[in-house]
Amino acid sequence: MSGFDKVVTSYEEALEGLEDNMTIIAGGFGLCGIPENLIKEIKRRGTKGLTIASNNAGVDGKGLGILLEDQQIKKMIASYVGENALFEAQMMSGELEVELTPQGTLAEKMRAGGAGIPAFFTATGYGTPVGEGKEVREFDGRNYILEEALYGDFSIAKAWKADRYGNLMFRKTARNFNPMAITAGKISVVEVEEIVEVGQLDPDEIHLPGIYVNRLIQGTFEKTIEQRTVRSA
Amino acid sequence: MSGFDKVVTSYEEALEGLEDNMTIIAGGFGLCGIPENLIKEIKRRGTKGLTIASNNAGVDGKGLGILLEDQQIKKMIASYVGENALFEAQMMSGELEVELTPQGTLAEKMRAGGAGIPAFFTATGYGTPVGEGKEVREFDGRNYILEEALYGDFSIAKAWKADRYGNLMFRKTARNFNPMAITAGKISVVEVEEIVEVGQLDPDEIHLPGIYVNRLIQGTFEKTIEQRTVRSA
Amino acid sequence: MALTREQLAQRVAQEFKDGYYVNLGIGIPTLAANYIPDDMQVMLQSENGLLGMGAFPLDEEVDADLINAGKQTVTMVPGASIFSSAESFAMIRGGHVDLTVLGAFEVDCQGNIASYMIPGKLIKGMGGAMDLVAGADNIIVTMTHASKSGASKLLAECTLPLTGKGCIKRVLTDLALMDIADGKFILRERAPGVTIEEIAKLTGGELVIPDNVPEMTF
Amino acid sequence: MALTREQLAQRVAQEFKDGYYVNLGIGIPTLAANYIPDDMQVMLQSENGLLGMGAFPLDEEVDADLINAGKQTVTMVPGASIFSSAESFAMIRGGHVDLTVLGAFEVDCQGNIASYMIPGKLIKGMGGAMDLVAGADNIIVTMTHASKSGASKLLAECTLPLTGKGCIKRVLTDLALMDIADGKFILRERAPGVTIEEIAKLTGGELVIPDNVPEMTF
Repeated sequence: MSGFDKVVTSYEEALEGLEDNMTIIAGGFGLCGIPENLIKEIKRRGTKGLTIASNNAGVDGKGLGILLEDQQIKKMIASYVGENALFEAQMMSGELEVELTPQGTLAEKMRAGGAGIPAFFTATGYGTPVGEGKEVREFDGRNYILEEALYGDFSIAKAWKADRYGNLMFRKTARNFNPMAITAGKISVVEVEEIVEVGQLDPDEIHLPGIYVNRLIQGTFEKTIEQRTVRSA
Repeated sequence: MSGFDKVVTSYEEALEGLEDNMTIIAGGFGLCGIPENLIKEIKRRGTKGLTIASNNAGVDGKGLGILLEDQQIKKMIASYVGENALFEAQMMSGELEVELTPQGTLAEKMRAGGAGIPAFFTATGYGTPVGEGKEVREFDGRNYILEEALYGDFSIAKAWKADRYGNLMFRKTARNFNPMAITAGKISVVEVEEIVEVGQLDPDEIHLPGIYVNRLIQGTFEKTIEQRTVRSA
Repeated sequence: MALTREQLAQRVAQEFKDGYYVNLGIGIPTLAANYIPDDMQVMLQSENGLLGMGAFPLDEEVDADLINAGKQTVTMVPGASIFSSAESFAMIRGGHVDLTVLGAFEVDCQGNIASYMIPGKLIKGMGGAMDLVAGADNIIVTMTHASKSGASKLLAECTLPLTGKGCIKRVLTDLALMDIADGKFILRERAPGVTIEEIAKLTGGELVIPDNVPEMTF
Repeated sequence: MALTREQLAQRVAQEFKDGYYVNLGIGIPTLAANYIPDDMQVMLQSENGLLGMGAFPLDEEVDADLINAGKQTVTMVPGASIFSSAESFAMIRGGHVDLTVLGAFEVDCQGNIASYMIPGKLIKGMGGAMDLVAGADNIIVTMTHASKSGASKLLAECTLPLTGKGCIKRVLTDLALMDIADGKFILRERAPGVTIEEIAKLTGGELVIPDNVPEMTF
């Protein structure tokens, strides 16, 4: 066993230390590339009062949607929360606080949190409700707003393949928010489809180095498709 | 021919439009992964008054060092400029202006320039000569300085392999500043060791998408080693 | 006659140029991909992390790991590339996408756009729309010119919360193609058989009518 | 006896822990890699874009595309990864590296460090040093305790331009290991055979001497 071996063998162990009222940064876009088993483990644990930053909030009964069933989420930071009746009901009733954040700003806020950049300027959201209360500054004749980094007590993410050191490869558009989400969590937990021995991944082809990964677990995935669209031959 | 075919066949064509007093963002670390033939073409053209942002300024007679011989560089933005006697002489005489920039800040300023982030806060350089005259702000009890993005009229870079659309793969530590440098130039010119047909690169393994590349040329490279260090068997 | 959805898509496609990287929003913008001329190549960017989006997959090709920003299963064209959401929006925010096409509820003659939220109704979120309008220099908004009850959606000032401020320069409606400059709508083309008077009546903001306003051709 | 370069490197290596990601500066810090205990794994980060730096290559393995931050040809260990400079410093600045070891000209008891520039002499630049000291929580500075003429390099206040402000908590010199806290140097260990008096005489800033200051063991 090496000090760099990040593999844990149970989902319980993977989320050890997760407590009520913590902040979680989650990877995934819609239901694509979501850490579905880690989300199920959060449901099983019954952790409450969570703040979750994730592009979407799942759908009814899938993804982060299942954490709404027992009111485990206090606040969502997301760019798009449609397709989810329970979410809508909890938001309308005021049970659930929602901080709508433009998709690119959300991705950059996660990256910034992992990269030691406490804040950055962006034109996105200037002059809109997103910019309200935020500092505005002009650069080269254009107005930008100041956005701050996001940090998580935990981050949960899904990758395709990993070595035991936590070096990660993602597959197709299941990459999405996962790399940045991982970097922004104090304890980052990643579930993958396959774990290979160290040395089997080409160093040039690793999408995210294992230094960002604290715990790694191999899982099996449903990979629910939201909009199955096909053409005929 | 496709509108996405970025391949040009001469170095002259690759740098068409480069004029005196422009700003160039260059990839490379030391002499590793530098666009050596594009630098030679700049020398041949005799373009003067250039501002160049690059981690290093080459060495005497190699890399950006050759542009010092005919005083083509007005200003260098770099993190480390040792190992270059001509550079030292021109800097001391005041012929050459030098803006020393921490290596990580330089990389992030290039990324910011390509990513539509006009400025960001970083702790790097706070309380040092680098921070002088820059805005200081406290986040969560720590002081940070505001750094602005870098933009180039041109960027010049070197990659390993490309397809004709300019999708790029880099090799080992020759990657370094190249991906960010490419994104920060209005016209980005990339020289590579090999150009393959479109469809031959795995979309998951492309390090930088061709959207950032304006001109692509295949070259042959000296790849001078600065410190050849070996162990015995 | 007001343009059909298909005609709107066709007119959008006339804005394409060979070698353009294009982001198409959900709905009519997406349809425009069906009208890319044969002698032209356009590469579609999907903001969830794909450049080079292809057609919908055959049934046996469906891959849950390969979707577009509308969460639909898609394919990749040769020369496609995959990247993270941070990289995707670096590309968008940094102005590297040549053309963005998206829908809206309202546009005004200051170039403001409202497209993501109707207060009191369900708030679904802006997704990537705020980044897209802030990042692109070349944007076409596609929308109906007026509501079914005849209320203009091209206004002196947007009434709904904004998606972006001062960033829209071109609007294509079912009645007209308009540029926006200096606080005015400028009528550029009419839908076939639609009169300038009809357009003027249904346009809320100040409208400039050049001497020659041709009908669109398809 | 003042520590030799090799002993300094050995003492640095005692700070390593199994599973540490470490960035070692040029010179003595780099030598520390030779003293990683056999039952321990440490992964070396080279800020030009390599995590998992290995030994120097055999003559036939030399690859111009694989160098370290000192521009020396190197190899990679199994499990290594390659990334861009922006990613490398995201890693450093974001505090993901467990330990940074680097040299300095001066350190003061406020935790300031001066290491990159001697005005009037050649200015070579800070390279990645400013990012490294700003980004790491756990930093060891290695240096000689005093100049050859006996002038202390552990000062009440640095005289040279700073590389970082208030970021150094631990200094290893050829005479002593010291922590820095609350504006004071705290003597933790002595080089074998070096007295507390010698150390105190050569330390410029305020020095706290605990009751027990053991000799270093190797």
